[in-house]
Amino acid sequence: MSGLTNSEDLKVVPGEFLTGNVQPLLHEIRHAMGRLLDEGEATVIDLRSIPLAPGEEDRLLRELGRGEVAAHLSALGPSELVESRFPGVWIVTHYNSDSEVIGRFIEVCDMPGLLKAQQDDIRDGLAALEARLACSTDA
Amino acid sequence: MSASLERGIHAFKEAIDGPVASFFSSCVHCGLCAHACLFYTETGDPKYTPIHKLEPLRRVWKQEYTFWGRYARAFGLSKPVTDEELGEWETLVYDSCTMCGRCSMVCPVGNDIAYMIRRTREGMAAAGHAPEGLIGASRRAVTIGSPMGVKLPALEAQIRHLEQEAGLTIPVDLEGADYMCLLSSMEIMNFPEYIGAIARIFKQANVSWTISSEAFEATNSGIQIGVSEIAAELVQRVVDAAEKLQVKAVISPECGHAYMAIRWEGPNLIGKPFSFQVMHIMEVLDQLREEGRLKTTGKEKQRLTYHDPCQIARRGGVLEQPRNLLNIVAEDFVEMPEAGKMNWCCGAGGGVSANERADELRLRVFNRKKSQLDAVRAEGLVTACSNCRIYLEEGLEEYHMDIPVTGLTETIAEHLVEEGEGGER
Amino acid sequence: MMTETQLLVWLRGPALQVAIAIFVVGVAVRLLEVLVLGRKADLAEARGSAVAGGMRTILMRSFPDRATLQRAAFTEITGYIFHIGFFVTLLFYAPHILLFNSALGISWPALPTPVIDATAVVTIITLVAVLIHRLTNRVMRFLSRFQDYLVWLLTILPVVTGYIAFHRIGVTPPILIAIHIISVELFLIVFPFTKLMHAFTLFMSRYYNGAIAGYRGVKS
Amino acid sequence: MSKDNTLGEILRKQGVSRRGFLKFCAATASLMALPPGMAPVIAQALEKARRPSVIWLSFQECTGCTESLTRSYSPTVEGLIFDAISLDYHHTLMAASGTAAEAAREAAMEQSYGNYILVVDGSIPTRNAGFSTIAGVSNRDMLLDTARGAAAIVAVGTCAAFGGIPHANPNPTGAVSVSDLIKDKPIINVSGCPPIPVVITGVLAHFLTFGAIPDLDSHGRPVAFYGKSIHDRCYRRPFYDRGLFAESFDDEGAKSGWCLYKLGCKGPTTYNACATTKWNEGTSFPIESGHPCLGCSEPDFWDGGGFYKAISTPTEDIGRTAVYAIGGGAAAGLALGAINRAKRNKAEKEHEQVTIDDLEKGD
Repeated sequence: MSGLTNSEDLKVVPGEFLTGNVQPLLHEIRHAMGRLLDEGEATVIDLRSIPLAPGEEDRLLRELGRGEVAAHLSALGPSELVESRFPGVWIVTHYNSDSEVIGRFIEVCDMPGLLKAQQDDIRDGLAALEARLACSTDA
Repeated sequence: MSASLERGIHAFKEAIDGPVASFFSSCVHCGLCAHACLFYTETGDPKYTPIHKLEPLRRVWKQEYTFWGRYARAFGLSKPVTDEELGEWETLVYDSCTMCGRCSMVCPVGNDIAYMIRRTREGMAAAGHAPEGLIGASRRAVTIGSPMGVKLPALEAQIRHLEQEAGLTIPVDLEGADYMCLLSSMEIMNFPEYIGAIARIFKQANVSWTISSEAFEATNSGIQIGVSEIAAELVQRVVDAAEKLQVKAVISPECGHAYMAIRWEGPNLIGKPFSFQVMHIMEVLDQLREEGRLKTTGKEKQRLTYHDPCQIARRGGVLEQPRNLLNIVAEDFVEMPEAGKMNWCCGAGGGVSANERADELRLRVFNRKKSQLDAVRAEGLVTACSNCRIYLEEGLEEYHMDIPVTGLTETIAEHLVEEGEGGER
Repeated sequence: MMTETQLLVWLRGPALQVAIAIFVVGVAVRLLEVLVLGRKADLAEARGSAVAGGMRTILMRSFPDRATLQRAAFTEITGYIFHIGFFVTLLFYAPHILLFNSALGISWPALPTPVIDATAVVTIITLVAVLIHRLTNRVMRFLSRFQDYLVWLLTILPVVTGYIAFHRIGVTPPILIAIHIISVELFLIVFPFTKLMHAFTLFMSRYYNGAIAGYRGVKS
Repeated sequence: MSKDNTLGEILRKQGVSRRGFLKFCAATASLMALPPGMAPVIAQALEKARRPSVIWLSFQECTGCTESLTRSYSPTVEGLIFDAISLDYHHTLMAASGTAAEAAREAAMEQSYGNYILVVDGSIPTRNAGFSTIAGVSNRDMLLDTARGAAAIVAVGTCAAFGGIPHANPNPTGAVSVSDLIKDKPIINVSGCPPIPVVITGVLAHFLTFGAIPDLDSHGRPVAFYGKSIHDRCYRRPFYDRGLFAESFDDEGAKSGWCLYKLGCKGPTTYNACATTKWNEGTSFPIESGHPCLGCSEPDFWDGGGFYKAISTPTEDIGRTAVYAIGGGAAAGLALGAINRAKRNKAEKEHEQVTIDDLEKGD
């Protein structure tokens, strides 16, 4: 063996017979948007359960692109909730504290549930505010 | 000693050799042989499927010559061949089979079924299941010298008649002649013109020939009934006569199975090669034609077609000669469909015509030959076997078709240039 | 209980060895039982060459004459389709070539799998048609015995089970592959005891046929 | 944290917001390969979930499973799960050792007798108890003893599930799997060598969430993860279907990412979630990195006929068998042929002349 070939040409370059998961997924999103408009029904696609070939996930995300809203959530590690360039199609990515992806979903809905403040949190927030107001007189 | 099942089974065991074993190992029951057999195509009765006619021989092969078959027999799992079955199969192996060999030509795995029928008959005859007609013919052939009971005086009468009227010389017992001609009883009795024809042709071509008074009979009932000893005895007579007269070659006349008996089976029957050649009359005539020693004039005008006798053409190999000869004497010679090596049988060969029981079936299946003739709208039919000839005539009569049937040699003779006429030398 | 992996290992190992042994011994015995019987030399004066005639018939008997083709078109055509289909599926499917390569050491290029898949489908359909023909056609029904139907079944099973195994219909795939291998081994074991022997003896039969005719100058 | 309050309360005490909890449920749903829509159902169930005690027994194992688990890529979620469950006994992870460790185990067993989860990795030697013992107690006895009070047993790794390497031919220690010894307890086999970390936590999460064992296939493996074969979910399947195969590890086919069937891939006969869940944070899985699947989640995969021999190739030397058979067949054939020939020749010798008088049956 004449020395190690550099890792570049060992990288597996998928042949042109790509498995073509991107196209069907875009169609699935298209139908989900149709359902959202007609029946108001939200859809969530878990990208983890689809056998994506190497590089296909990136191609899908490039296809979806970025829209007007990009929300950042930090609870138990960061999460990104980004609206794609197709309104109503949200890319929700959860990371753990080492910012490794622990889940990536495509949510077709008016707004992902996680963005909404939750009743319990509001109650806790209210309690915290009341405590703050109660303890200092110089409002 | 009389015929018996044991002797039949014994003959079957003798009859099985490499080819028979290979054929039985190869049959896949595809039924194609039926579509080549006129006894099936004209009756539609599946029992006439050629390979089915070999069932008794097959069972003996399986039980005697295969490990699995012997094993099954030891455990009583196999059905030995019974006398009733041989009785049942008699009409299949004799009445509905002329050993024409068409099935052997189409079998996709290459089984030579006619080869096996010939060997099955050895067992059937030994078991006493040969048809009456054939037993009688064989007895007459051995005792009198001809299956039709023709004796020498009858032949001598015909010869005298021909010599006086046509001024021909028919040399009998001429030692040292080149050719010894055989005649079939059918020709002596029904078509004596054949003898006149060869006399005139040989005279013109100055061929030295003779007929032996001790062995003039060409037919051989032995190979039709399927008893090789009888066939060998009849062949031995011809060999003795030919050697006695020291001829160079024996000419087999216009008779199908006679050619098969003397040319192909003869040496194997008596167990040693002949010291002389054997030629069919058409091979001789064609040779003369090639050597330019056959001078003819004029041509038959009517639309002629040719029937290939199975034992001469498909099983015998004499195929081109009749065409060459017909083309010099016929203007409008046309081939029937499937002519040549795949021609259909007249239905009378292989001993069927000698077996009265089969007459009704034989005439029924003649319809196959009728459709060939209809297809070509022949006005005249030429053939090279007197047995075919007489039963073609009978068939045509049965189906109300008036097409004259003539022998090829006779047709050639009619167009010979007459002595002194100064035809183109 | 034998697990699926052990079952597959056993089927591809000892069981296949037994099947191949029975197949090879059986075929060898049957061929030699025929060849050793032999044939007496022909004492008549030859007109043509028996050997040339024999060789010629081995090849030419594969091509039916026009009249037979017309009279029995169905048998001829279906016969060709399922034989060719069976051999193409067996010999040109990539995994099968691996099998032959590891057993015999020789290898050859494969056909694309969709081609094999389509061929298998055509073969199965044709074989079903052949069975219907064998049940309905006067001559074939008359000739057919138990063995003809058994051999039909043993011939179609490997193709059907192979097709199902490839398309993973129904039961878990290892079982499908196991069933496929079992059907092939059954085919091999029963082969020497049935008319499947024609695959080998047809060459001898055609040779004898052609030799007998060639000796007499007839192209049979 | 006492064992009796629910997971919901624990999280709340740790200051995890409801939104954080919902994110946790969504991740767990994905973990358990459940449809995303199940997140609300999981949230409801998780809130009320009791904190089961877990005892982890390691027998004849290589600690690969534990490595795989602790490296699992969602420590926050793991951390929570491990906070949610009280892992009372684990050789590698627990601080205590020796008698103190055993004491902790006995205490855990008594305290939540009947509803703790027993997690086992490694196979159990049966030929001689001395092969593998913990604190003088043979693995076999410890397993039987601990299993009595367990609510369910999770056999982690092919060793615990089917016997794994120790069980491979010739199996010197007489190693057996958990389900060979325990017949009366629900056993979840999380096979794989090692199993995908997510699958381990997924099974624990499932038990935590629904308090029951997931539906299992014929080998006792959770259908959620082992229902489909690698081949069915492999992204290279289209190449298999087209018949495009890599012939060697560095030929054009391999470089273009074609199917590895010819290099011995056991994908078609192996059930696992590698092709979708993938390994190392979803980066890749054996086939994606160019190596054929070994079938590590199947019983006896070590003796599965060679890692680099395709499924369609024989596992014995067929060529040699054929050669011997040809020899044997030829000998037998010649012998039988000779017998046939002798019989035929004898028949010819004993031939009785058939004359024209022998053509009719004697009457």
